[in-house]
Amino acid sequence: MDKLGLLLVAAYCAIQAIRTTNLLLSVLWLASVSALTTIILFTLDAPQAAVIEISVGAGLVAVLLVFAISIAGEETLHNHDTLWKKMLRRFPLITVLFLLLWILLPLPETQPGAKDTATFSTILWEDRALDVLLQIVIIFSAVLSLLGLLADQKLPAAVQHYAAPHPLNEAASPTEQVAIVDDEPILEPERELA
Amino acid sequence: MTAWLVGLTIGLPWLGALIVWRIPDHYPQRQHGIAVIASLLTAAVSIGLLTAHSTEVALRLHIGGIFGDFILVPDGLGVLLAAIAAIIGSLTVIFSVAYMEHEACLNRYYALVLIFIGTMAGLGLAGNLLLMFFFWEITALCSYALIAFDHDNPAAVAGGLKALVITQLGGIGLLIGALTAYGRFGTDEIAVLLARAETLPKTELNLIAFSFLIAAMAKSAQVPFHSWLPGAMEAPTPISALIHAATMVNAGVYLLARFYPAFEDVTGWTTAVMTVGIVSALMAALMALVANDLKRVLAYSTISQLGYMVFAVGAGGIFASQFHLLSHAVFKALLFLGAGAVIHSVGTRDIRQMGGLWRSMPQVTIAFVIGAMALVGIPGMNGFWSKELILERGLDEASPVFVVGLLIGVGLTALYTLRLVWLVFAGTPRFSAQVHEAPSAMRISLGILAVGSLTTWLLASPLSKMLAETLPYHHLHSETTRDVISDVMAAPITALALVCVALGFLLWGLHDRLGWLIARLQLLSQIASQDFGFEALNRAVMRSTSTLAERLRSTQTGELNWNIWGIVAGLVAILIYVAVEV
Amino acid sequence: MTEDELTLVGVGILFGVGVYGLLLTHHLIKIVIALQIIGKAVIIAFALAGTMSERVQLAQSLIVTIIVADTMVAVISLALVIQVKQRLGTLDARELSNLRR
Amino acid sequence: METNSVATLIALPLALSPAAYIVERLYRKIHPGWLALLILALAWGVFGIAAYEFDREGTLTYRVGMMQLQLDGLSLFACGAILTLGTLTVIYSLDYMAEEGAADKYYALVLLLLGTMMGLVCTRDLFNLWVWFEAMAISASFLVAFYREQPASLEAGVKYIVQSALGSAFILLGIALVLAETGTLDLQEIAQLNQDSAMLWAAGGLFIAGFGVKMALVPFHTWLPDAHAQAPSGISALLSGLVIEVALIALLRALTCVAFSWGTLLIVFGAVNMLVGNLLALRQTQIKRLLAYSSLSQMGYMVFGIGVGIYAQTLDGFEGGLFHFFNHALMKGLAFLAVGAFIYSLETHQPLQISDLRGASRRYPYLALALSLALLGLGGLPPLAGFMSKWQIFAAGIAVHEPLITLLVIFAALNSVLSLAYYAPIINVLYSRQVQVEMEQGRAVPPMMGLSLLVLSVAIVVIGVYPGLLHGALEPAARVLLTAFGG
Repeated sequence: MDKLGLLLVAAYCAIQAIRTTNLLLSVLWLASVSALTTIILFTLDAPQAAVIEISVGAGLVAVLLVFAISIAGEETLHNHDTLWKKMLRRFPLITVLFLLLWILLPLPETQPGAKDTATFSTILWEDRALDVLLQIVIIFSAVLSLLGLLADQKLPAAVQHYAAPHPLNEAASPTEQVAIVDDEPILEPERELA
Repeated sequence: MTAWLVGLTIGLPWLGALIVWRIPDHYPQRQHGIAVIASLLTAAVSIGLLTAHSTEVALRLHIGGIFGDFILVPDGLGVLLAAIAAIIGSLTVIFSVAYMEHEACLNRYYALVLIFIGTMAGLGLAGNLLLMFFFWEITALCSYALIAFDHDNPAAVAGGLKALVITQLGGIGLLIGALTAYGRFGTDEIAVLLARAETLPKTELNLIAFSFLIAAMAKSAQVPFHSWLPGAMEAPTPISALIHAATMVNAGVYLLARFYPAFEDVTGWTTAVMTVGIVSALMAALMALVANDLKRVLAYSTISQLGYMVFAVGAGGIFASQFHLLSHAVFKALLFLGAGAVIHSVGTRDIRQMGGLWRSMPQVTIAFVIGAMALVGIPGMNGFWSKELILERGLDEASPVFVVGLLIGVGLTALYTLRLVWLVFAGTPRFSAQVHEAPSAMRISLGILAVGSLTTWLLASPLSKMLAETLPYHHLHSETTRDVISDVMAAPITALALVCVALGFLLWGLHDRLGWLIARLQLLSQIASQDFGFEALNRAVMRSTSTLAERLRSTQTGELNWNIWGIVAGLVAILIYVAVEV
Repeated sequence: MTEDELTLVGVGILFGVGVYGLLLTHHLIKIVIALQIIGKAVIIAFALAGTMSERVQLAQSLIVTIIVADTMVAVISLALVIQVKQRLGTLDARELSNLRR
Repeated sequence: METNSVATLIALPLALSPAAYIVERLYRKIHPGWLALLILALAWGVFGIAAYEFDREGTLTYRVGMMQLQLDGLSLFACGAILTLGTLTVIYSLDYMAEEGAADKYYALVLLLLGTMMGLVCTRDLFNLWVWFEAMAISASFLVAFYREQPASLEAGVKYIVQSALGSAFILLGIALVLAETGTLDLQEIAQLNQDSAMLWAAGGLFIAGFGVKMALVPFHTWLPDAHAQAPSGISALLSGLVIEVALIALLRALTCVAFSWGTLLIVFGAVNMLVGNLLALRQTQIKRLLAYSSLSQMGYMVFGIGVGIYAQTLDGFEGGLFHFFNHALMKGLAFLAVGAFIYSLETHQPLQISDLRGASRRYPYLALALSLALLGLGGLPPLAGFMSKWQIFAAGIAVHEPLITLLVIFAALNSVLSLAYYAPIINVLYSRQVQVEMEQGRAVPPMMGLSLLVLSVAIVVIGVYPGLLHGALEPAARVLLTAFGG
């Protein structure tokens, strides 16, 4: 019953996280969902998972979100050039650091479950070594993607106005599929970035 | 030896196609030359194949798994089709040397024609259903590519697409039938289907019989699947002669004839086949009567003649149908090539803008008239003998209604043919272009075909013997040409048919004085000129499909949240299904 | 209903809230937050599955992997979101709908 | 048999992908693409050894802790398909991506993508299956949004990652249900327990929905046209030709542990996919988007075939579905690569419209032929590969001898005809005699691109004429599925 109660509270926090208009508040609500998750994991006899959840889920993810909000959550980009560029470069680095942290975390051992053949760390590091190896693959490809996405590259000369809907491919008659000739350019340059 | 002949009949033109495709447009002479050589060689091989006909499997290629073996059998029906394809094919290629002069992309044109010739031969010779379907579809593909050969002409593109889609729709019939047979027998050999058809469950045999009928109707342009054939007239005229008159459209008749023994006892099948034939013959004849496009008239007449052949199969006249198939292939190819010569020099296809051509192109006129006489069934022409055989068969086997229909058809044929010949060649010219006699390459083809129209009926005995010898399930008995002549001469219906022909001619002769009758028939003529509404039906189907597509496209809004709605809805649907199942 | 099943219902509710978030929010960062909420629900589901089948330790080791993968997804999506903001100047998912039809 | 070759096969591209990333920094002269090609060549060698061992010993296994990698007929077949299209794509990319930046990341991620796909088809552990799946999704995400300077790519990337994350959450929930119910994650152990409970049914439903997102089952498909159309063409080929099909195999693996009668549901999904995919493609004017939509309908044929296999316990259904998997990989790969070659030659930055290809055959006869072959093959015309696999699928359907299935086969065949209504006009445009000005000024197709296009074109024709060629590989693969689904 207590778990259900906790879950309902978590669900309430989750709704708040989604409904609130303030992004930072939203992240805080998410962090509280994470904290409640941790408690539920404890009550479900999964303390190690709980620790990781609180460190990664409530910690790292929340930090990342705040980062992202500080970079992207504001309306204009003009005044933050130097600041966000600095932060941007550290973004992957910080991610990796946090991940290393949990790997190195000393975790308390608990008794195996009734049908478990081994303890947590044996299962994780030996029985399911493949999963762990794959985590490395996942982290590696994520880091590559991050580097790719956030690489310090020349921004296009103009931030392009993208919101206006455009009849990209309106109907043509079926037998002769002729493309519509676009008179107006799809992307209109709107303002220059200094 | 037979294996070689079979392999070469299919392989030679394909090899030629490969070579000619590699020759760029700068060397038109080489393109023409290689195409002519390849097609002539094929024709020669196919004549050899005619003599090597047998019931035995000539080539067997093991494919494995569900695909079984690919089998080629040079039996009577098969070698006839292969020989027609190869011989008429070579004549059209020769004709094309003149007709397609100065055209671009000749390498593609000849490659496709040669691929078609090989494929058509393969279709006839295929001994298992998968291979048959395989060739069946490739002929449709070639037909599409050649109709749309002028890819800048929207009418050609639309016509090609229409031909492709409708014959493919029919192809589904062949597919379903073939697979049903395979599902029961575990093999798709045609001989097995013919031998063990009675052992099939009744519903499945019905399914096979009627789906093959649909396939045949689509391929042979029978009503209501006929509307692609007039559209196909956008193709270069030699293509119309080869594919849309002499060979590919025969595939449907061939299919029905080949499987007749298996389906003959299916309730209602023979009646359905005869009905399809008669209805097509009559409706197409009416449409030919009111059409003004030279090639379209011929296309409708092809539908009508194919209707006769389909009817003949339904009436059990396998020999009669194949005999008429042979005659028709020759005289219709002649007519189309003649029309091609006319169009080539006049520059229009509208018969209202022709007239008086006999003065400027007498040789073409003679050839065309010979073809027209064969089409009408003037005694002595090949079309006469084969058509009379069909009529005789109808009189013996079918109900009087059908016979009356057949006779009306004969009269209508005479009427529209005379109208066509009259408008094109007689009277005074209604055009301004300078017209010359056709070039020699064209005249060679026309001459050979004209001689053929006069003489191929002499082949009745060998043809009948070949069919009787190699088709064990059809229980045919061999007839000599003499038998055919005496049969036809003795049959009362021959006289009736000739009377109908005479009536048809008379109607055209009197058409100036029959204004009141024509006025009465205005409505009918209007309906006929609009394709009896089938064209509108096609268009409606097309329009509704594209409307549906457009509606569906608007569900792809591109909004992330909407997409998530889709995912959630899908999950809910699955879970509801699961809940019901549990 | 046993307690485990009740908890499972609770997990379902939390999952549902996350999906609700995906359905209704247009803000890209909040969409990432909604994905995180779904991730939490899944984690609890695994812990619960562990207790139900008496394989808690196994479940724990799975949860570790899930957390890592979920975090990586969050990282990449946030990076994409930042790019979107930089290049398109918006964080509204509704405006990211030029690829349609 | 216990052997290292399985592990080596999978580990090679994964372990060496960092090398592809880093190599350019160490030695300027070594291009990461060539290194990737070398790695794939090594993988081919290992694959050859594994295939030889499989041929002699049957299923190969490799134990990592308590988990096993297992190379059975199905995974061998799938690895073959993955390596084939993967290698050709890398060869193609050597020229195609030469002018784009980020070659290091591109090739490293392609290797990761290929490696994770091979791992995915080899795993025997339900949870591990998901981890591979997630790794595959993550390594594809950057590739989807590769042209990050283009707004459309970012949009596609966002949709891709969010929707696939939701799908993978569904899968996880399903796995949790299976774990709760059975207490184990080994696929074969679960299958042997042979339990039947509502929880497992629900898990199966969640699997179909979850993997359905990646497989682009309608209505989970909405991300696909965006992602496949926006990615670099080589990646489009991989995504359309492999990723969605591998997701299908993953679904089947997952469903083996809840092996109830999923046949009906899959058949229905297959039928819906065919129709919706075709209708969505019918009026499309952007060629890559059109191809992406056609993937939906092709996926429909595969799912239909496999659904029939499950429903009626016929080997032919499975074999047909897998055969179509392979053929579709080749045909769709060829189609995307050929379109990519046009994009490369025309140096266009706008989405390529069908009308942009007007008269392409005059300037690029071979390229136009290759694209035509791919399209006609997709439309199911002989003598091309797509025809034969469709034939097999239909044959399996008819052989069930049930009127409803027969009707669905007719429906599927009608859809094949419908698809010609959008493939054929493209061919008409290609062979038009009027030539676009841009087309005449286009640059030549580089040799590496030409090579991979040639190989694919030839393969399509050869398989179309001699479909028995693959029977030896397909039969064991289909048998694995037949056994797994209780035949």
